[in-house]
Amino acid sequence: MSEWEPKITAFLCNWCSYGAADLAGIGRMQHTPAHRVIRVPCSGRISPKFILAAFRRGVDGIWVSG
Amino acid sequence: MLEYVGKIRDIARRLLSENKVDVVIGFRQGTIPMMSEPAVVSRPEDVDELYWDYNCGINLTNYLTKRTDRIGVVAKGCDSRNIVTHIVENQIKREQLYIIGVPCHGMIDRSRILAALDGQEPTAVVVNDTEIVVTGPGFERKFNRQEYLQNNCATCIHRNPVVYDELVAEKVEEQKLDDRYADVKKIEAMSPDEKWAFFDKILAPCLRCYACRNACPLCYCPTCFVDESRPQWLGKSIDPTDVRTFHFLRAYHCAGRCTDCGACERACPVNIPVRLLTKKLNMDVEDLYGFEPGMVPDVRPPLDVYRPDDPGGFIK
Amino acid sequence: MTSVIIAKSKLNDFLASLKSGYQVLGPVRQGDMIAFGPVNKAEDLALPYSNTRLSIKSVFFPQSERMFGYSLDKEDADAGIIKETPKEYPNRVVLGLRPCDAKAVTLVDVNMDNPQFQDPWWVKRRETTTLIGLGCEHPCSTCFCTSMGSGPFDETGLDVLLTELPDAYLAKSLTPKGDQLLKQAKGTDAASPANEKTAAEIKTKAEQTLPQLDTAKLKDKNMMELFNARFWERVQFACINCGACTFLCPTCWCFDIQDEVSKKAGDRIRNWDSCMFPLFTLHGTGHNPRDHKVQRVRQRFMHKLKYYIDKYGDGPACVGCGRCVQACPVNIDIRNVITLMNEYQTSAGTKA
Amino acid sequence: MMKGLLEYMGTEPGRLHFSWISSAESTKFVEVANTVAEEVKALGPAKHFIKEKAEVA
Repeated sequence: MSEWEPKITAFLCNWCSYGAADLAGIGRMQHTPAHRVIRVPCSGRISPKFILAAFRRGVDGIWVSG
Repeated sequence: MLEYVGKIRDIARRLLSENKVDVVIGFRQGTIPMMSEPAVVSRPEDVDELYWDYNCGINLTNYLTKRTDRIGVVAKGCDSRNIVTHIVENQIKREQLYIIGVPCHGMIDRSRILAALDGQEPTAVVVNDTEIVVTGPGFERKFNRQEYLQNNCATCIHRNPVVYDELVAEKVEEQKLDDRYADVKKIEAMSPDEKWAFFDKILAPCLRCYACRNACPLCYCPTCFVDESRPQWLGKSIDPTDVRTFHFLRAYHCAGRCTDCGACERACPVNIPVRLLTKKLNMDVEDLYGFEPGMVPDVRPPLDVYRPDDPGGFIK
Repeated sequence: MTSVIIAKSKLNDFLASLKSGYQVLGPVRQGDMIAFGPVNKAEDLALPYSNTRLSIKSVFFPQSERMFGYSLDKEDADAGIIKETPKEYPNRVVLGLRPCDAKAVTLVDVNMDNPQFQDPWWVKRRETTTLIGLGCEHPCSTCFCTSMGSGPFDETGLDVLLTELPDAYLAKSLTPKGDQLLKQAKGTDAASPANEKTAAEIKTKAEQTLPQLDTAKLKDKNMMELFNARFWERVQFACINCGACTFLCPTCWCFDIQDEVSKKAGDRIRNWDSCMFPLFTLHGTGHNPRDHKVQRVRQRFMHKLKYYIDKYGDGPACVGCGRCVQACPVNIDIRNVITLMNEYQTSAGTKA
Repeated sequence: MMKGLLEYMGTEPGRLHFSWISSAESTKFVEVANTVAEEVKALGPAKHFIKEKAEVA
């Protein structure tokens, strides 16, 4: 690995951002591979505990998207 | 505040003998200086157990949760605000309560006085209008009362109960303060690394005894997140990351609900200023939502409702 | 057993000679508390002091301790095999602990080191640690050690007892371990009968300042009737079920064992636990035999003041250090509970 | 609020991001994904709040 790449946990809403990610894929758009996506039924499902749990396991960043 | 004692006992006696309430919850005089014990009285002949002084910093709302009887409760400003929070959160019904309101002069800070005494042991503590007179074997020390109030009392702007059925005395004048959040802002001005180191230092003595959590009237969940095992969110050792996770989430669960009653800080056996965390959230709730918890019984707390004008600056 | 004098001016010589053979721990200042920490010179000691906030037990039984470790890495030949975590047991001296703490250690020995079970870490730490107690000339107002079978100059559990004289410490060795330590130590002079006399006077005077609680009747109470006594309702009301009392208590020994896995390695860790927590007795089925606060509060007092006495014919499992009285956020005072229990009328007969 | 407290306790701003993207906004998704990654990358690896082997005796 030449350059350090961050690990980012992305909590994506099934109906919004996850759909957008899907559409981006269909459209063959290029974007960063840094995100590890976790699909949630709604971004309202996110509890502060999830965010801390992710940080505690050593991710470099977290992205919550509705 | 000693003059309140007679009045509190009179009211309690009347309520119990007229069968207006089943029990009265108040304080009993402590067995050591600068302490008092929450107490429940159910017979008119026992009301002389009730007491009130400058050491009643524990929040009595904590003892109301999910009770089903009719209760007379002695409440200072912060207690009354937590009673409101309890009513909003359906932990108690207003009709069950007869609130004996106590206009409060602020509680004295036992831990700071003990620290200032540096190992000398007080045997008697008398508080007058301006001074706290501490005596012990071979010494007498005087402390300025205002300076040695609990920090939350020194920055309190709701000393009078916000709900009550009866007051034990005339309302006291509320404090006018320039900046209640000076300590929080001092921390905010630090760099991330400094902040991290600062909190590492203040959380280092934590024993995970959960006195801060259990003294808090807001913490009534049947199972706390620290006790959950599927999944287990954090370890149970005194590993610094686990300790920090606990304190972070404990504070966060109080966001928009905390009345800064100071019971958590008072309860801590190792003097951790845990209020620095909840106070930051209080400040943010005030800034972002213009909300003060426990003031009005029919308004849901801001993190409990969605409004179109909620601040959304943090969303991309 | 020998007695020697350590002049306060020679305390540093004494310490220096101890340090050549031992790690020296003692009461040192940590923030606004006093705790057991490393002592390098006499000035490090937070003297005079009343007592440490936390008891001596963490010196033998740390709040969190790694017991075993294991690897979960499939490549590792030892994967899945649990191994004892190696530990060091240097020779240590605890200088200046209070006699009540030393007495408490002997009460915990009953659980940690008995013919049936020996806790290896406790036993090894006990073997390699020498306890030099410092008698209490001025006991605290919350102390009640003489009522609990201990005292401000109690010798139980100690290897050496120090008595503070005006410009020196009288050191009396109580065990072969203590004898050996004093023989090798520097900065000591022979004690005179006059010194011993002064020390005895100080001891008597200190003992007289302490209150006397009657505990004699606890032994003969009917356990079930005491268990069902109505006063528990009143005692428990204020309790918020935090663990402050149990964590500060020198005789509370309960612990919980947890596995913590991080990436491909795991640890089995034991942590102090408290009978005040609902989780302490929660079963896997979801049933909790001590589901209510009153049961947990009663357990703490009954264990210390009744079950221990009945089971071991000794005790009570309290040394009267007064820490829980000082630290309880809601002022539940064990002294009052002792009196309530002792005075409670039960029918005759010892055990239920 | 949560971001506020995390930053107050010493986590760098820029580790936690929130956004709102409709399922039709694939371009916005790509944009935000890249910005988030860049910001986190600029901060370097996370130092805090990571639970490794417990730091106990």
